[in-house]
Amino acid sequence: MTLPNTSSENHEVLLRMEGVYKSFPGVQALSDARFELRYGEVHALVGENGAGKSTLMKILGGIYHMDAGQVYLEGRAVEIHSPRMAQDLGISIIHQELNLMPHLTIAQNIFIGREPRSKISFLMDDKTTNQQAENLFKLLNLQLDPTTKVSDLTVAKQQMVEIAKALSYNAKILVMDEPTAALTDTEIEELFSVIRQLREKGVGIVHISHRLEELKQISDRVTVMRDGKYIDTLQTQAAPINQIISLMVGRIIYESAPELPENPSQEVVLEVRNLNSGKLLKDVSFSLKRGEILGFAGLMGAGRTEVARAIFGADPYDSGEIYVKGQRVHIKSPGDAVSQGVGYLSEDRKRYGLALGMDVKENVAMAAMKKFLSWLGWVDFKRTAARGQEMVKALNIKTPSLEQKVKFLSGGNQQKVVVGKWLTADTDILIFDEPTRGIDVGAKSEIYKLLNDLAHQGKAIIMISSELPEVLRMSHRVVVMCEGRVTGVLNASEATQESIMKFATMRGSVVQASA
Amino acid sequence: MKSETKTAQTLFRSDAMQRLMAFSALIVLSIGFSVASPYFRTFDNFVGILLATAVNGVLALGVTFVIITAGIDLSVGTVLTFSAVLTGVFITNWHLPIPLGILGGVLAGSLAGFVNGTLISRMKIPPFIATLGMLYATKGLSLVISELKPIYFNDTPAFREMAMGSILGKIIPGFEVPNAVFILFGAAIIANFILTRTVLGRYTFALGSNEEATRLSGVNVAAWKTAVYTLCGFFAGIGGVLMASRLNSAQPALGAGYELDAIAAVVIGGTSLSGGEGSILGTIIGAFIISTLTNGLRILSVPQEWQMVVTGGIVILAVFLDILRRRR
Amino acid sequence: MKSETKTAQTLFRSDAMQRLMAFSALIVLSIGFSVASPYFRTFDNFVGILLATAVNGVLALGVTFVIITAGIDLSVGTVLTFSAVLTGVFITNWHLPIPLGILGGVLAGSLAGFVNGTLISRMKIPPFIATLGMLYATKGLSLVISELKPIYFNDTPAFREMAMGSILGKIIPGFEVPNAVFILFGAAIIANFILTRTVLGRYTFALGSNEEATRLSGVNVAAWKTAVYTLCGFFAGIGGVLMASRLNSAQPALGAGYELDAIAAVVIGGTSLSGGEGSILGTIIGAFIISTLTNGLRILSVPQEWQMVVTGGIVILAVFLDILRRRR
Amino acid sequence: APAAQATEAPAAAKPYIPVISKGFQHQFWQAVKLGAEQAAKDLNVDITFEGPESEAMVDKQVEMFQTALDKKPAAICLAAVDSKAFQPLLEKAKAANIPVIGFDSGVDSDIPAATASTDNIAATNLAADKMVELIGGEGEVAIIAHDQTSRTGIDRVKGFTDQIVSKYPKVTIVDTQYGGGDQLKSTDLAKAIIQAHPNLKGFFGANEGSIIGVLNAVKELGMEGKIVVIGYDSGQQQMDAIRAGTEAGAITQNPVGIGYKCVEAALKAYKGETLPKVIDTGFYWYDKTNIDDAKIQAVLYK
Ligand SMILES: Nc1ncnc2c1ncn2[C@@H]1O[C@H](COP(=O)(O)OP(=O)(O)OP(=O)(O)O)[C@@H](O)[C@H]1O
Ligand SMILES: Nc1ncnc2c1ncn2[C@@H]1O[C@H](COP(=O)(O)OP(=O)(O)OP(=O)(O)O)[C@@H](O)[C@H]1O
Ligand SMILES: [Mg+2]
Ligand SMILES: [Mg+2]
Repeated sequence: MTLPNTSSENHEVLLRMEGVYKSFPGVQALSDARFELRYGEVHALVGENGAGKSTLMKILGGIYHMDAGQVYLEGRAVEIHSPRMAQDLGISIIHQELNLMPHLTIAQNIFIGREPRSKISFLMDDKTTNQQAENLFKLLNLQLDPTTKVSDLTVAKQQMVEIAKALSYNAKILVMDEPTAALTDTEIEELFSVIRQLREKGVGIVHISHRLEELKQISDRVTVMRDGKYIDTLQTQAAPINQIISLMVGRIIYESAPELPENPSQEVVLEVRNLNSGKLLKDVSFSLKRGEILGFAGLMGAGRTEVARAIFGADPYDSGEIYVKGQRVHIKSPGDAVSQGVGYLSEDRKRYGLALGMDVKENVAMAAMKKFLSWLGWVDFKRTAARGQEMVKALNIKTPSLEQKVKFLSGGNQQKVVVGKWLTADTDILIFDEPTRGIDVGAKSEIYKLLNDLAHQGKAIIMISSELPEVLRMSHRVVVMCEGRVTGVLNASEATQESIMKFATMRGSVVQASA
Repeated sequence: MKSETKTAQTLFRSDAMQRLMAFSALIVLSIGFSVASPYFRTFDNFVGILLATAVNGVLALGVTFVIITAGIDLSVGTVLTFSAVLTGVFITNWHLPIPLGILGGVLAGSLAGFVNGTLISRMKIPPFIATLGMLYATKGLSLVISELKPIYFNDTPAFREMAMGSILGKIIPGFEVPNAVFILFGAAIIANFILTRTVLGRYTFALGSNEEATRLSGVNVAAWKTAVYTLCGFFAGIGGVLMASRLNSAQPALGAGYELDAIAAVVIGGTSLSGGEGSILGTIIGAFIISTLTNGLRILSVPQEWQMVVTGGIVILAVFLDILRRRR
Repeated sequence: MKSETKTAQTLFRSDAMQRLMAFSALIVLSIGFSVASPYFRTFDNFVGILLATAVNGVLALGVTFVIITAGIDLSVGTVLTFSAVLTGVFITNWHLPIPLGILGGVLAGSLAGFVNGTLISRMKIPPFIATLGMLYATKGLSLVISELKPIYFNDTPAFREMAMGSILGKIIPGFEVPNAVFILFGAAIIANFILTRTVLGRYTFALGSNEEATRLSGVNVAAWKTAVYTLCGFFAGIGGVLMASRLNSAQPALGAGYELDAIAAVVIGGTSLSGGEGSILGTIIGAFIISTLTNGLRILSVPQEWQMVVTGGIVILAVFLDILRRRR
Repeated sequence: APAAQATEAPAAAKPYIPVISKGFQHQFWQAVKLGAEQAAKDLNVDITFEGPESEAMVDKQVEMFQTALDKKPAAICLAAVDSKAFQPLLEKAKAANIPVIGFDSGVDSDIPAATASTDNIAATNLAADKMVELIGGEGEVAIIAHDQTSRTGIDRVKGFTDQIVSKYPKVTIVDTQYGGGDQLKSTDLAKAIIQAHPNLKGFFGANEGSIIGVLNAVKELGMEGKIVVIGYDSGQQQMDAIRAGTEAGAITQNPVGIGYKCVEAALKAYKGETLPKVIDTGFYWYDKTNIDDAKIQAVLYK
């Protein structure tokens, strides 16, 4: 593989996709999509949920076959029939969904399909495999043990493994489909420095993301898609974010959330005292008031998800007390939690949020089946469908019908279905774990508005988020965690990026800030 | 109006197509055999096929639920025997009234199912092992309880009438279709209702689709899973009573290997072993494919060893055609 | 140095603990029976148990691979018979040299496995159905080929010696452990080597862990999956030859139900039916648990019907203990 | 090392004789067991009785025999599913000085000291004669048997078929199928055969499960009296059918006698007495007319 040894100023075209069409049953995912990538360029691909970004890249990766269209690689027309072929052509993709083998180790995952062999060709050489993985991590500045099983990693670390794997191919083209969705700012910064290195080497990089503020940091050009169509390609530095957004959604939206109203209520609806769980949680205490949005900030692995799962009864905890509306409660299962009025929207929608093989309305009804029963336990289809329709409208879920299986929805729309499920359960306390992960700007602002409305209606909301601007904008108060401890609780007025980061990195000591 | 369209859609989504496919396989088989043998296409033989489907069909109904949850039940065959033996004990040995005896037998089956469900959902034993254990246990218990002897229903001719009499024949003389056939269809309708219209059915699919997500939706997964296995045992119980009525006796040594036929019916009917999808109509058609095939080959006097070879081939073919269709 | 620790870790991670658990179950069983009966603890009986494990153990080896890929093979029992019958045809009817006959039988098993694999990986037939079809087909073919009669190896006493002779007995007089036992251990060592050290083994785990991700990594999933089923057929073939040698005859009607025993051995040994994990050592211990249990209950002259009940209970218990341990 | 004397078995004062049959779940084998237990009581020996679940399971039976040998018994009674497959084990028994007595269909080897068995070929020859007589010397008949490969399955089908083929050219056997002794499967099987052969005049069921299937089929199709049904062995249902006239008659062996005689012979062999090679336990034709004779009643089981 020889790449022109030039910097990002090289204008030679590495990849061109033209007139790409692709349909799925009931959906025209792509119609006349176009894309161009140059050597040594970071090219952002943006669009609303379901715009067809992932589909276009899966065609490039040999996973889907296009109905019509043409792909040119370094000027040559190519047909890509299989993932293997794409690899051989120097195309490496980090998919939106994690694609790892949880039972295998990190090193085994990275080198799957091209294991270093020993002298006898059918024998594997695990030593070399691990060694090479370690070298790779050193290069990428990652703290990973190659022999750890992937199932023992958090989502964020799994994402890092995916990235490491993709980089290990030494590809000409690296496609990253929302690689940053599961990462915190520090990790994103590390990833970007790796990307910059690759750009220097002339690799063409496709970067799909809904975090538009990233575009300016990393990308050279940006292509906007809408409804499966190519809209425009802009020089990132020259294009204001608002222009990109309006191209994406085809209308003007208010990117910033409406002003957060002051929370008048002082009624504590949820109180957690001295929650301990193994090494993961240490003495976690906080309270949540009616009508309040309580942000949870922290670095990856700070234990925020653990807190949520413990409160929700999804995982057992060792000690601690939980009070709902002043009453001590013993929540032993998610069922108990729901009946106590606690809902939890998990951070990994595919694994924990959705019955992928079931349809939109069924998923929406899942957490509140009792509401959809007629006599003797029969399901009332009319009401189920009506509620599904309501949610599709309210959350603007892009789906051909209520009967579409959710596995066929785009990632962002799947997330909205999960939100719909918990709105339907209508619990007084809602824990949103990374609610806007993988969601486009339009939908994001809809969700912000929704959170506001819910708070306004008197619901109490915990919002776990790794996006600091979001936490700052959306929270009445912010709980900051580090290494399983609450290191600080900040009022909206005191919360800044700097103050949060200070507490988020306060390792090994407990300092209680003003509440 | 809108919801009607939706119901129609629900019925005729891809699943429906798939059943259609299995259905065409059934039709093709039937036509083939009808052309090949005049004896195949008689009314009596048709009734014979219906009757031969009854026991396996009822078993397969319950298995459908279990398989949709991505589970498996290997014990249905021996649980069937267990129910039959207990029905015999209740009616013949204890002289209980027939309805009570039947109820007792069906409850025994449900109880076995409940134990399966508890082992699986609360003690987290993999379904394959829990029900394999139950297979051995009920096989042994049937022999123990019956003292290794068949139990006859000679004192209670009404019991035999239950499955083998023909209410239809009394209404329309000449159409002597045994009640067992209607019991099968009745059970299928109930099963279909439970699967498509009740919460249990909804959770059956949800469990098979994503058990963890179902749990995190606040659903009491253990309880519902137990319910599914109990239901499977319930249908096995009905199968046992049917079998006892048909044979006018409870045969304690019967039932080994029945589970494979039941599972085959379910899978041929388009229910996926990886869970999350399936239908009762498909299962019934699957059961008919198996019994039509068996009957047709017998009618043609194909040597039994070749019957096996052909059955194997056709089972694979039926599923392959279905897969081809789905891939399109 | 670092990588050595890692190998050690790989060996003694949770899997190893689990085998230990199954192993303790085996020890407890053995001690229990030894105390209960003086006949159990004799050398002859010990050898009897080893011998009784040989066929099921070899079958279970192949099934381990299949189950790690999250597949299933129901046909191993009848494929075993098929191989045995073909070995009989080659050696007794065609008078081929014994090694050639054995090779032929093993190849026949592998071929059946290859067909399974092709149906599953290329035609996308669910493993349960493909191998169920193969179960019927090989059952029938064995009968057809043998013309419904056992084929005896009376002209070739050396064939019988293969499994039932004792090379060890010749070296250490008094230790008449039949070769079949060493064939089992040899096969297990090879299987373990393939599973842990070769690319095939790696892909076996990868397929069971996440097939789609494996495919997206550019692995030729269809080819490797076919290889796994072929390997399973290969071991079934060895099992068939062993069985034929042991019985000095190829019994065409044998083999039904063996698949359940083999699968049970694998699962008791800690291999998960949902794929991605498992070990050969576990499987071997699982197979020994089953045969020790059967032998012990027989030695104690427990009535057969109660043997079944106890077996069912112990199978469940063994797995439950394992689960308890893992939950901690 | 083999024991010179089998008596060194610990703790057992009474001689121990394991009886290994071809099955245990069916009534026939239960009747054999009854006879064996009777003998055990009369002769003051200990017995155990076991058998595989189906007559195809040679290997399971081999395993049982092996275990029995390990218990160092006084003698072993064996109804081998496949006697040739037992040759090596029989040699082992001989080497260990443990006498083996065959029963039921016998053991095809010269090691067993004696065999208490029914001549299945002769018995089914008789069934064929009766069948031809009852259908009036010509027409179609069919057979349902339990399995293709077991000794009794083979012999009974062979005895019946050979007799018809060689002696009665006007009678044809239109179909022979196997239902594994499973009453339900045999019922559906018999129905299909009757459907396919409307001129069928006679039906032979080669064991209890098979004949119950035939009887069910005839009943379900309303053909009682139109088809001559001949069975094998006894059992409540079959006896009822014979009394009711839906079954013309059946061959019965003497299962209780088989069980008794083989244990008796085993004890004699253990004590070193010489025995006749063959102990014919006999078979009987019974029908409505003689079913209640004391002699017949003595060999029937319910
Ligand atoms: N396998 C499939 N079957 C059916 N429809 C599909 C499939 N994959 C994608 N789609 C549909 O195609 C359209 C484009 O989806 P795609 O995943 O490419 O969107 P996206 O731009 O990546 O969205 P997101 O930002 O939410 O990930 C969506 O409407 C989606 O529902
Ligand atoms: N399934 C698991 N197995 C092992 N360790 C885990 C698991 N889940 C979480 N952890 C560990 O628990 C700690 C807390 O993780 P948690 O997911 O609660 O963090 P978080 O603050 O929500 O971060 P994230 O941004 O990754 O969601 C981390 O050290 C993580 O590695
Ligand atoms: Mg996408
Ligand atoms: Mg988290």
